[in-house]
Amino acid sequence: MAKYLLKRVLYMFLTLFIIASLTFFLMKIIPGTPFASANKLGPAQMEIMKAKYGLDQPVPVQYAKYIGNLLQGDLGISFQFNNTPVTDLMFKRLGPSMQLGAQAMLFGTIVGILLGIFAALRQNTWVDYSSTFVAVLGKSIPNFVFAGLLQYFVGVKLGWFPVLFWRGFEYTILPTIALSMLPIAIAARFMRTEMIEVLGSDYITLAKAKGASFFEIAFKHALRNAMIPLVTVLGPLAISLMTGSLVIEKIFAIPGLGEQFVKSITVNDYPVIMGTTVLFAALFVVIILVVDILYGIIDPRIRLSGGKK
Amino acid sequence: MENILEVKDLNISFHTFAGEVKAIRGVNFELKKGETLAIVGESGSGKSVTTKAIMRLLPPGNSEIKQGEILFEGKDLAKLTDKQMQKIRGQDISMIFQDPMTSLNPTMTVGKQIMEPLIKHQNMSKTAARERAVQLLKLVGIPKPELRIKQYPHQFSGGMRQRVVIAIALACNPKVLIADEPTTALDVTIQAQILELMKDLQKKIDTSIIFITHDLGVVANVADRVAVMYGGKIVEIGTVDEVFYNPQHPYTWGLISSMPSLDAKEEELYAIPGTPPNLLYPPKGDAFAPRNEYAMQIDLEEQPPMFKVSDTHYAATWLLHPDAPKVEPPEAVKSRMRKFMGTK
Amino acid sequence: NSGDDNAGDKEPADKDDATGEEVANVPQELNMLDSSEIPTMDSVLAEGSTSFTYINNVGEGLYRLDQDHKPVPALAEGEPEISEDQKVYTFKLRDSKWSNGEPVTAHDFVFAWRRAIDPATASPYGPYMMGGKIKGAAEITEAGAAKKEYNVEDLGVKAIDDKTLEVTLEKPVVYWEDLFAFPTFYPQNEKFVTEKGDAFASNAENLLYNGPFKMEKWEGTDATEWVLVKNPDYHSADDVTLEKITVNVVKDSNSAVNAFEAGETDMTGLLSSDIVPSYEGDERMLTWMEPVVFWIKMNQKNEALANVNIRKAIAMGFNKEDLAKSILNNGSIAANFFVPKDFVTGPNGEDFREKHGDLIVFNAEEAKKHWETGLKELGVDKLEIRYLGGDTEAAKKTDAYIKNQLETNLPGLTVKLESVPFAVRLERDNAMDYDLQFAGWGPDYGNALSFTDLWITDGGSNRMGYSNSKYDELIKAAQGELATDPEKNWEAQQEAERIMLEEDAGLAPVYQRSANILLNPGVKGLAIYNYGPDYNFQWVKITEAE
Amino acid sequence: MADFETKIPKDRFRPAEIDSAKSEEINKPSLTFWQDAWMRVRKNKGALVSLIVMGIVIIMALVGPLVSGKEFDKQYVPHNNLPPKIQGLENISWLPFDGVKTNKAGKEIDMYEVKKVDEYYWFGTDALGRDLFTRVWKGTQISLYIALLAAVIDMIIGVAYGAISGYYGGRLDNVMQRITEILVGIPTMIVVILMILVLDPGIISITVALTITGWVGMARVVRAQTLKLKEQEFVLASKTLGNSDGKIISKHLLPNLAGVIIINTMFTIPNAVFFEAFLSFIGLGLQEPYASLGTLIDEGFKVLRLHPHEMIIPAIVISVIMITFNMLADGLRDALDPKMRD
Amino acid sequence: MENREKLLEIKNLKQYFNMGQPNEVRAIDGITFDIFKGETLGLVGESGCGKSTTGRTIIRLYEATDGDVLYKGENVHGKKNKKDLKKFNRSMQMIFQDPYASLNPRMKVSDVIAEGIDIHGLAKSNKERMEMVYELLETVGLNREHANRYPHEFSGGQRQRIGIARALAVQPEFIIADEPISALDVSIQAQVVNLMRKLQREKGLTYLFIAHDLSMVKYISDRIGVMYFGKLVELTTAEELYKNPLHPYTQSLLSAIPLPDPESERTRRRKTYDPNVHQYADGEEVKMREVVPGHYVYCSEKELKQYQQSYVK
Ligand SMILES: Nc1ncnc2c1ncn2[C@@H]1O[C@H](COP(=O)(O)OP(=O)(O)OP(=O)(O)O)[C@@H](O)[C@H]1O
Ligand SMILES: Nc1ncnc2c1ncn2[C@@H]1O[C@H](COP(=O)(O)OP(=O)(O)OP(=O)(O)O)[C@@H](O)[C@H]1O
Ligand SMILES: [Mg+2]
Ligand SMILES: [Mg+2]
Repeated sequence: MAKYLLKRVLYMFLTLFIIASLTFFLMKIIPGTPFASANKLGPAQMEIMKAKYGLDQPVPVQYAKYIGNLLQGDLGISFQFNNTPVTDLMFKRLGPSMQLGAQAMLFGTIVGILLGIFAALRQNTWVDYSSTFVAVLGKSIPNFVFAGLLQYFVGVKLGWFPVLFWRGFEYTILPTIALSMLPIAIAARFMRTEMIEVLGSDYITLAKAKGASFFEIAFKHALRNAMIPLVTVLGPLAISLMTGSLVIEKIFAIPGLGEQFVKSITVNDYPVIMGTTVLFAALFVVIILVVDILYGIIDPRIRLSGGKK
Repeated sequence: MENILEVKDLNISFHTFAGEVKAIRGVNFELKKGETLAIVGESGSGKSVTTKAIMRLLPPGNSEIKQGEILFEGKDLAKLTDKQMQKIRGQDISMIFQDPMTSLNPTMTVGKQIMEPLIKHQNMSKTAARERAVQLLKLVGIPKPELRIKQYPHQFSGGMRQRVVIAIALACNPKVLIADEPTTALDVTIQAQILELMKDLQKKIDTSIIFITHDLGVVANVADRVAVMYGGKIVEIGTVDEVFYNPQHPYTWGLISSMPSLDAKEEELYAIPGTPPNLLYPPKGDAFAPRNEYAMQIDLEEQPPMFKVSDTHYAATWLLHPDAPKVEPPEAVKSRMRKFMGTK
Repeated sequence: NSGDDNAGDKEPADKDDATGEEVANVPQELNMLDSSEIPTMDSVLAEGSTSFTYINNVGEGLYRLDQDHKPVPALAEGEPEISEDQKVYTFKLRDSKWSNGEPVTAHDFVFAWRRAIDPATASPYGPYMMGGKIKGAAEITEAGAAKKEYNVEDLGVKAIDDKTLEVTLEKPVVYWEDLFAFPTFYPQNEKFVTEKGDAFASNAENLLYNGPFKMEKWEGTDATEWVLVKNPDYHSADDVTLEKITVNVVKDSNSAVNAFEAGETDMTGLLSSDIVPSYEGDERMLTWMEPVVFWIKMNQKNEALANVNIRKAIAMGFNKEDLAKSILNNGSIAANFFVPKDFVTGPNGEDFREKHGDLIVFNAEEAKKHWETGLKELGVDKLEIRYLGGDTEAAKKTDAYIKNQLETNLPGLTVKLESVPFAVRLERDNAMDYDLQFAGWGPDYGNALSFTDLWITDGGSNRMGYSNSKYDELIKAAQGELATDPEKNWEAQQEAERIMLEEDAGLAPVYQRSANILLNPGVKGLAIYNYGPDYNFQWVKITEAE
Repeated sequence: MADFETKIPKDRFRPAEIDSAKSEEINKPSLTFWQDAWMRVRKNKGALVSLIVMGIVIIMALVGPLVSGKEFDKQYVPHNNLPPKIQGLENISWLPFDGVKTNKAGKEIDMYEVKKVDEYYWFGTDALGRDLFTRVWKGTQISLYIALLAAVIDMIIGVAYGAISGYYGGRLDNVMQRITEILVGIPTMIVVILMILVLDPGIISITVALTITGWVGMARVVRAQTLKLKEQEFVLASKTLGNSDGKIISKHLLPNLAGVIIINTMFTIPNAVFFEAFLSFIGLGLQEPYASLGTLIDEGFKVLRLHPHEMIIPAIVISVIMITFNMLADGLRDALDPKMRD
Repeated sequence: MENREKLLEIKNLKQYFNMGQPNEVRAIDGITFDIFKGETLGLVGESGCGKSTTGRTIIRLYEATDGDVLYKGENVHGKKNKKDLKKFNRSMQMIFQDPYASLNPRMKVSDVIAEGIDIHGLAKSNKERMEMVYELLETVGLNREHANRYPHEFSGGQRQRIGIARALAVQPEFIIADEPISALDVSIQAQVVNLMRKLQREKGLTYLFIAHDLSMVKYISDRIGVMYFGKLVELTTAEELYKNPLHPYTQSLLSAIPLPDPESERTRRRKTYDPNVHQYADGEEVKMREVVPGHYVYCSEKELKQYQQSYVK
């Protein structure tokens, strides 16, 4: 187990290193200037600015420096936010994004799982179709539309929840709902498929033969088994929710990473782009590891040392 | 002996994409207290469907009991509500399936799975149920049950899992135990152990067993009575001696003579030609007729009724009709019959 | 040059509106939204209007824009002493204090200005604002770029004593007052800055204030909420009524409107043009003309666009009125000029636009004629031209419209749209890698020169290869010898603009933008600026909304 | 049990003539795998309706832009932002096709009268006065095109990658798995945005971006399936006959992967459509004057309160596409599921 | 018996999976036996003892970890070049256990059967190819009409016969049948077994017949090998094995088979096998030894003596 974990962690670092390197070189191909006032600066001033951020040096030198700094946990300083270290920027913003992502994930998967279960239990009936409909609707209508509608109707018109900002739990409700449309859709779809499969398995028949009731079958026996494949998608999904909430963050004025990240891309704020990429990638590999461990918890057949089945 | 279970004129159909599959076409039998009834027959002949119907485990969407009654202690199971049926399942009637590898929930400890029916049906407390589970595991011969109870199915070998399944089935001392090919997936040595175990347990708790199998050897080993199914019907039913030593139905003949015996010297094995009937288009007459070398014109036109051979022995073949020509069964069968006559 | 007050017509908040009593029982607190974080509060590094706005509200320089947008002496005690050749300015400083109690001295100016020009600081606006204006600035930048020795002490700024500052210019500058009012030229306390080192200006605690407000809460550049409170040590603190300003960042215009509707804020950031029509006629919406002009730059290094007829055809070939009225529909007006309307007024008191109103107007027929002539001159019958546009929704719509117009009105023309992010457009502008480019310009000081000097041959911001010696002469004169002759200077610039547009069609102006915000009618006295900072809150009074 | 009340004629007990060749007869009609699957799909109401609706949407995408008689990029600014109006339906008051718009004060105004328009714009017009009916179907075309193109490339790369990785196994598999891990490790958003920045925005770069990461899911599924399949006895049989790896992959593995591939593709398609819409929102989508459903929704959303039709119509179309693809995928999965065979 | 032609010699064959990893499996661990031309060698043993692995390693589906497989004196596992391989592939074929998994569901029966014909270019024209397919179908008791159907339309027994036809298509001399009847109905098993025996008679085939159903194995085999945990523990003629099982494992195996005879079942006594009975000392050489001519048992020198004594009785 310890050996396995060590190996995994080593792989994680390798992955991160490759990702960091890839992003670095991609950054170098991206067109565009990182300087917001570039149309006002003369060539001499441009030189000075480049020198300050080390952009005047040959790419291999920049790369070596970047990797060197990265190893020390230094991600450089932002262009758009003058003189602010990228690490500061990121870690202050990470909290709301993570919270929002986690809440949406939790809410979304629970609702989605329930939808999926009912669809599976009532396969090819109106229950199934309407669950599919809801799930797909969640996926087909972009979440900014949901967010906008929620904000206007529930926030402004009905006044049930705060319209925007991030100042406490009640402020998180609307954005969470808006963001959870995707996990609802995914969880519901997945759950339906898996449930149908699990419900057809021998041990469910045996459970029925034992006299288990409808709900015991669905929730005690089938749910956990059907969850196993879902767990694999939940990891990456969680990441994409935490990183992909930019639209929601923008609409609800939430000080999160996603919005800042997209901004940094549009203004070529290289250090922030790279820092965020590395952070996301790190989160990702960690979550994948967590998922694998979770896997073992949910599915006792899978032992970490043995990999999957 | 009293009948604990009676199946009367059971007809079951499946509605599939291709059409209506008439899987069970008039099955009658009764199960007496404490006896073991073996059901043998070709794959697809309706053995599992019959027993699933008893348990009401047929897929709800596309199956239909067209006709017939399933009387358990006089109650028609087919007419019970889901709630009432849940009470009977696991409590009065329990079931063991063919594949021990897939019939346990992989994400639940073995102990929990055994305790579940105890808590549900016998209102046991958790600790009492756990104790009983340990006892049960011991009963089915699993060493160190206190430890094993906390483990997951994948930590058990196939034979041990089947023992667990048996333990679950026996948890509430059911009146009827249905075993659907409980040893087919197991090795002969383990099969032998499981068969012994079941016989032992039956003696202890005096349940009636319906035992489904393909294997005539297993039938010979466990059964008191045998029902032979073909094409959704029981074609022959009788005590184990009657069916083995005095079979009447040509299908039973085929079945028996296609098994090489260990001591007999090798000649060409008797093979039943052709393939089983497709129950989407059930034949008008005797379903076995197309494969029956003794088939008569009437076999193609009319289904044979059950002819009585003895009080306990019936067979559905026109050959038993007094007007039918007498035919010689295959040599393998004849030698058995001779032996049978000799012992009598 | 007097600050325009176009906002005045519509502005519900006239400075005299609020009487003392009305104000008395209303909390003097303003809740407002801004559309971006403050990238920096370091006046030396600041380069955007958000930074300038808050730096201006918590700091002060020699001059300061007043309520009428006019630079007036602030830290400078009265008008400076100006040398004969209009190059040396000697300022006397008034008594004032930093928020840590230390006095603001002439050294603080010297320190800040040197810091701003120092290549090691790599300030974007320092060299941009000083180069060619403050003596020695350009040389320091050149040397810095070439990695040669330089000395920031060569910059033409000197503290004669604690209270006297001497500034030497490279050449006379007409708009010097604007210059000294600009936040880049604000003072900084040397001791404080060096002490804080990298931490300087990183949050509210690491800043010193000498303006009407000080920051009570600002956690740093990425903060999305900050609070300004009245600065009791400000020299004119008695004139400041507002006690507290709370700002929240909301980037989505729709969301800002929702927040306003829900009563969560008194003032939104700029509204996106899609929203404006739904508030038409609503008194809560404040609309004003910005001196921001959008135009199509035509790269005259391109063979076809080097042809004046082709350029004229393009400049006249699209219906700007429809664009402004029906598509933008937010108060923006069609631009037939490049020096905006309502921006500067001449010595005679008339607007710059008064003399040659429309220089190049939409005329499909004319355009087609020019087009055909141009094509003949080029010896081709069709042309494909790239069109570098923005990637925002509004830009895309405008670009699509212009493309369609041009292709409809100029047969044989194919416009290939390239929508790219701003950063990419800047780079391609720099490299002159475009044929047509949709771009806009806003001024940094209140003189027409901030537009006219763009197009001198090889000018830093020209970047479209426009060159006309007559134009150059006129502008050079306006910048140089005519600096002291407002009349001639004015005429020279007007003439230059005429030549550039009417004769050369060097540029295809599209529209002049209007700005819209939602403002609680109870908020009076908000000063809106056209360049540098966006707003000044020092005269704001909150009255009971009716 | 048996009673012999009715006498049975003797001749009926003569031996039957049974054609021994018939004993092996199959009395089912001969159905190929696909015919069989199609039968199952046909029985699934949801899938069938989806298939029909999808057909209609595809047909509309193809002929829609032609039947309106208007160009998708033809601008006529005086007619901008008109609500929908359809001949015949205009008089049915509860249908929103009468060209009437409710203004802020709650008053209903016939915009066609106000702007003096005689034409009918079935779905109304946009800010530039372009006909939305044409644009919506043109957008559907482009959305479907993007989806299909992405799906095809996804299928090719994903299938090849997964099949090779799974079939050869061992070290190659290990390396290939690591590569996908890295690809997945970079958040999709980043990859896509970077790709779009490196290339030029537009259909091609969206497609390329989508395919860079989109196929990983497919590769995974195909690999897992290949791992299973390659142990199947028919593959072993082919090996013992001396078949080459290439032949085995193409003749034995791929045909048997077809089901999973199709199902997975069905799910890829709505993902691609959605992703394209998302890109539009963050400003990386299509170039004007082209529109996809994503860009239309995005544009429409901005003016939702003023001109709701500009968003609602494309949103309905995109939802219909997504729902039909998903339902069809469900149906296909059920139909192609080997466990469902009788 | 000794002078019969050896078709196949398996010498100290080993097959380890996941070598060097914690989950290493020694699926076969040094087995040695010969297969004579024209005979049927049965291989029995409990599930997982390595029967399939043996068959698959012989036919090169797995690369042997160690040991040799000599086919007509030529080492099968050394073969490298394509031509030799093809020749080998034609001479040795396999019939599989699962009639459902062994036929590609997406191929027509004719293509399934003709696969070998195509690979080895045995037919000159399409017509000839189809003729060959029809002939093969008839050989296995099916008819021409079946050629155009898909596997899923057939019953298990029919499918298994299609599998046999496929193997026969390349006219092999040696066929490995890996539990060819275990998945079939009792009534169908006889069809297949009879067919296999008929083919053996007609074509002089040699079989390695793997099964766990001992009654059928005895019926079809000339000699039988008993495997236990990757090792061959006993090898002798079918008759001999049933009459005189020597190895305790063989005895336990035989005692566990239920016979279709209620009378004998009532009286049957089962023996259990405990590997500890051997009590091999350290360094004691345990290997296949010939107890009586043609009867080999895996044992130590000491046990050999015991076996020989018990045999004499
Ligand atoms: N869910 C179902 N849907 C459709 N047909 C079914 C279903 N279950 C069983 N059948 C059909 O019912 C018939 C009887 O099946 P059953 O499972 O009882 O056979 P069996 O005798 O148990 O065979 P085996 O020995 O293979 O288990 C078969 O023809 C089968 O195809
Ligand atoms: N590809 C493989 N990788 C790892 N282990 C394997 C592999 N194939 C077989 N084994 C292991 O080798 C051992 C022998 O397997 P094999 O399939 O030869 O047994 P068998 O005697 O044929 O059993 P059965 O009667 O169940 O078919 C088993 O423990 C099995 O788990
Ligand atoms: Mg069954
Ligand atoms: Mg095997």
